[in-house]
Amino acid sequence: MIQLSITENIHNWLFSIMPEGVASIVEMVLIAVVYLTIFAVTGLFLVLLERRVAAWFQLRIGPNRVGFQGLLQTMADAIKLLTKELTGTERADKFLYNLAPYFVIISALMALAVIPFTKEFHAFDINIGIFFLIAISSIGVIGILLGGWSSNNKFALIGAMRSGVQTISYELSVGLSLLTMVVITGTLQLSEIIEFQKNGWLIVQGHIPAIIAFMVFMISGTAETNRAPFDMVEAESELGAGFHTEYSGMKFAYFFLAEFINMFIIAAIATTMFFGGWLSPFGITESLPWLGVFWFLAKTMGLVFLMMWFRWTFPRLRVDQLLTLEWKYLLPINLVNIVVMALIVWLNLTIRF
Amino acid sequence: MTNEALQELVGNWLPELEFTEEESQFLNIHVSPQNLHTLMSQLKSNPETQFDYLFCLSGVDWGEKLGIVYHLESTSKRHIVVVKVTTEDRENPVLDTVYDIWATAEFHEREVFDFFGIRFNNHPNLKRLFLTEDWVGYPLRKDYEDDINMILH
Amino acid sequence: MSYFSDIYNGIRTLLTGMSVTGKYFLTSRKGAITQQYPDNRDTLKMFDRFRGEVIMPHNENNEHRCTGCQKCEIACPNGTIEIIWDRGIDEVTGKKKKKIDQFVYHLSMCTMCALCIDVCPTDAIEWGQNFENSVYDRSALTRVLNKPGSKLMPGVED
Amino acid sequence: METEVVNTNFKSEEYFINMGPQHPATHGVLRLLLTIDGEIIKKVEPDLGYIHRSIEKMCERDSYQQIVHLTDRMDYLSANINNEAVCLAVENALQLEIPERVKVIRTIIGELTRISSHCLWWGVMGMDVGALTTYFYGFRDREMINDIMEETCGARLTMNYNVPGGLMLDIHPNFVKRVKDFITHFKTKLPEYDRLLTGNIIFQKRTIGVGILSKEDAISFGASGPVGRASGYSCDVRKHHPYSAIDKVTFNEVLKTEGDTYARYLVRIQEMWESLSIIEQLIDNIPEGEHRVTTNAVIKLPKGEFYQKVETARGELGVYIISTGTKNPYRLKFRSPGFSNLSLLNHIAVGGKIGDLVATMATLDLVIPDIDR
Repeated sequence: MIQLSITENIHNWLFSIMPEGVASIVEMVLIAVVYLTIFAVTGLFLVLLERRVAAWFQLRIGPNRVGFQGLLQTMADAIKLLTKELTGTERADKFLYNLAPYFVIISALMALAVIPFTKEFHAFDINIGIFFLIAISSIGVIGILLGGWSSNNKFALIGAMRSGVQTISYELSVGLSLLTMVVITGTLQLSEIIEFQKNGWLIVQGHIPAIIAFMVFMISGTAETNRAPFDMVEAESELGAGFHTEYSGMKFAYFFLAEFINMFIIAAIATTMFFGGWLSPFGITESLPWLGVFWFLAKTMGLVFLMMWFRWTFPRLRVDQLLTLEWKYLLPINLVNIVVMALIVWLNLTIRF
Repeated sequence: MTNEALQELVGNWLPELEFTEEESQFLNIHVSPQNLHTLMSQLKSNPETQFDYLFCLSGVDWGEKLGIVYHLESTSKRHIVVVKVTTEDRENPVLDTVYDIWATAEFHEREVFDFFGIRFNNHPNLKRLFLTEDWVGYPLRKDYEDDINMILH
Repeated sequence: MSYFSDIYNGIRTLLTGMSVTGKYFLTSRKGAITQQYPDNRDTLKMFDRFRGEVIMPHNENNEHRCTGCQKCEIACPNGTIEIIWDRGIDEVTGKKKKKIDQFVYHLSMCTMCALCIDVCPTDAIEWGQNFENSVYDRSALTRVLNKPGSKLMPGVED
Repeated sequence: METEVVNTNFKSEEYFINMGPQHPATHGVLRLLLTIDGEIIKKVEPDLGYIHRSIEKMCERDSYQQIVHLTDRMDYLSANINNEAVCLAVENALQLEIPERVKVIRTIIGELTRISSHCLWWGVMGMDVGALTTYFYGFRDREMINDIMEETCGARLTMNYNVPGGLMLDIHPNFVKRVKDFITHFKTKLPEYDRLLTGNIIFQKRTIGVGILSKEDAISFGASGPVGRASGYSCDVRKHHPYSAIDKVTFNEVLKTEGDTYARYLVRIQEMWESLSIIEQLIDNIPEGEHRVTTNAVIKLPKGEFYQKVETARGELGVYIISTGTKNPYRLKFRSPGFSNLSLLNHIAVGGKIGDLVATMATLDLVIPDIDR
């Protein structure tokens, strides 16, 4: 059996031709470049996918002119955004105003680093993976808050405040629903969690509480990413464009891309925690480890599609209903669920193959 | 209630009212500006008339006079009456508001003020509705002239 | 108990909504209601009463039916039509007769109310089906409807 | 001694926000000056006039045929019903005998217009509460009506199909078939509207109990159309002052008593069913005959005052003509439904959140050119 271990080979090769210090710097730069590319490509692809999926839900055709089936449409949009003028309000806090998009995009990039695409393709496998993800994903909201506050626009400010409220609340549910699954695995390290699922995906292992945890995670994950039906922050029929009202050109594009990358990250976490990450269903392609990327992306895209389906079907909640949903429904359910899960694990009622 | 019965009933309240039915499909009541508010509140509150629905309030420039035409309907009795009031003061016309009787009059009276320049006593928020605050003149008056925007043929 | 029935009902109604959009998603290939406009130009056909612009049909002898009675000009609410007319000698009767010099039509002012066509006694003007009216210069929207050198069709009277 | 300067208009927590004139939820160029405390609305003050064209002044110089086409541009979503209002007023003044065929066709087209307007409203209502897909479903069905209109009238939005004395053209030979096709199509799509939006829990939470208007206030504010009927106020002009062929058909006036946003929504949905049934009753029985009575080329109304009410998709439209016997009206006033419906916005939106205001405005179904005229 041939192990296709590309990353291992590159690592060995780099260290064989260079001194150790230089090699590790070069390696870091290489990884950074690779992840930036992934970031851009995923973002652009997801924007296109969203537009096509929306079109299909809405009896339209969607972008299909630029490139084959419109594949280059978002690329063209990005180029257009690059060439556009960067506007801003007069009495905006210039420093924070310019800083905000980078907060959002850097936090999204950092989260991307710990996502295990496959066994070999995993930039940053730390032993507190889940913990790191939860922590990082809430940093992005600082960017939104800064952007909304510093652009000196009341609509943007309302959007930013809503975002703060929303993230503080839903962070709890995201964390708790992931913790429910950690009860089964007993580890926070993402690669170990996936290894653990060789005996059956966690959503099967944990059966009822796992399914509940998955639903809670998808709902609160959608809320985390500020997507409809939880898009209070943008709420175009209420606030115009919400926190990014005053952003234009590439700064707007950063916010826009980050939203889609965050959606990808939420779907990727769900894939890792509930659907066995890169593992193929029933181990059908276990002999071909490099297919892991395919399985991982397929599952992730499936969940991304689910989130798009939500977005193009449901009306938006109101800001107080958003909080009611979290504090009255999701949080109590989650707390009960975590106890149930603990009981199930304690009584060894998990389903394992 | 028929127009005759209405005329008889309303005629008893105030002696100075004039009634016409010619050239109109409804009963017209002409009232002087001083008695306008009294008559209107009577028309609304009297159990016989119950005109609780002011469906049209139009300002009219009658030439030398400026006036307002109120179209009233009763939603329970389904009879209609038209009340007309005029003022001869074209420079500074003032009438009483009926905003406290029918809430819809607030906007309609602002519209009349905007286009005819009739001021209303006790109106809560009497300012230009459609036009800008610094607009000169009252466009729906017959003597209004605007060489740039108006094409007459 | 209403707490749990609320959750159940909520999820049920949400899934019902998703089934509606999901059905359209699956049948999206044949169900698109939008048209890819410039591509379907050849097959795109307007209804025969479509009001695109006012035209004045001419026959093969370069003759139109407009007598220059100016009824359309009076009927038009926007001053879209201007008829510049002249008096000429009728060849048959030898009398002086009104004839049009230029039938000027300002498309930019036209509201497509059809009053001119409705009022025309000789059916000289009618609706054209052209709807692609955009031009680069506003002056191109002012058109002279009678062709150069055209004259009144014989036998058309007010 | 220092004097403290206190701004009496604002409490310290309140601030002021400009919603519009370019805002997605104001559906046009309406400007709302909101006084807000956090997210709670304290005061709504509409600022109008951004597209005021002074149609009433223009009418004073136009002939009666020309006035009809101006009404297209008021409430452009129920253009045909607006046309009908002016035509009816002129015909009543001239005491013209209108053929039955014209009356029936006018009623059918009026109800089609109402459905088309409600379809658009439904799509936009969904969009205002955040469900963007409804917009396209609503427009899909509206498109069929637009095609019917285009085939018969020649235009899709500003038809100018009615003229004093009848109809400009007879109906197109395909008209009856197309209308029947539409009825079959729409009867399968209306339940879908309910499944997608009406039943949705988020939508119900967003609308039930929001923007409550009591019956007394509805009458006092001159609310009409679905806004009034949702408050239990029977205000359908078609019932109380029937015109054209509406007295030949049986239909129910949809009344709700809750008066909230959801009730207004349901009234409109059910009105679409009622309109469908009106069309069904008439479409097979269009009498033969003339489509137009010849009038003088220059219409001169007798001296006097004439008032005509019709029920547009938004409510009661009144046309008040004062004639001095010339070919132009001395004064022509349009009592537009949107104007009165807008005036109660401040009354029902105060105390709600920004999201509530948007949902409430969506069910008031404002068309700004109708308000600005």
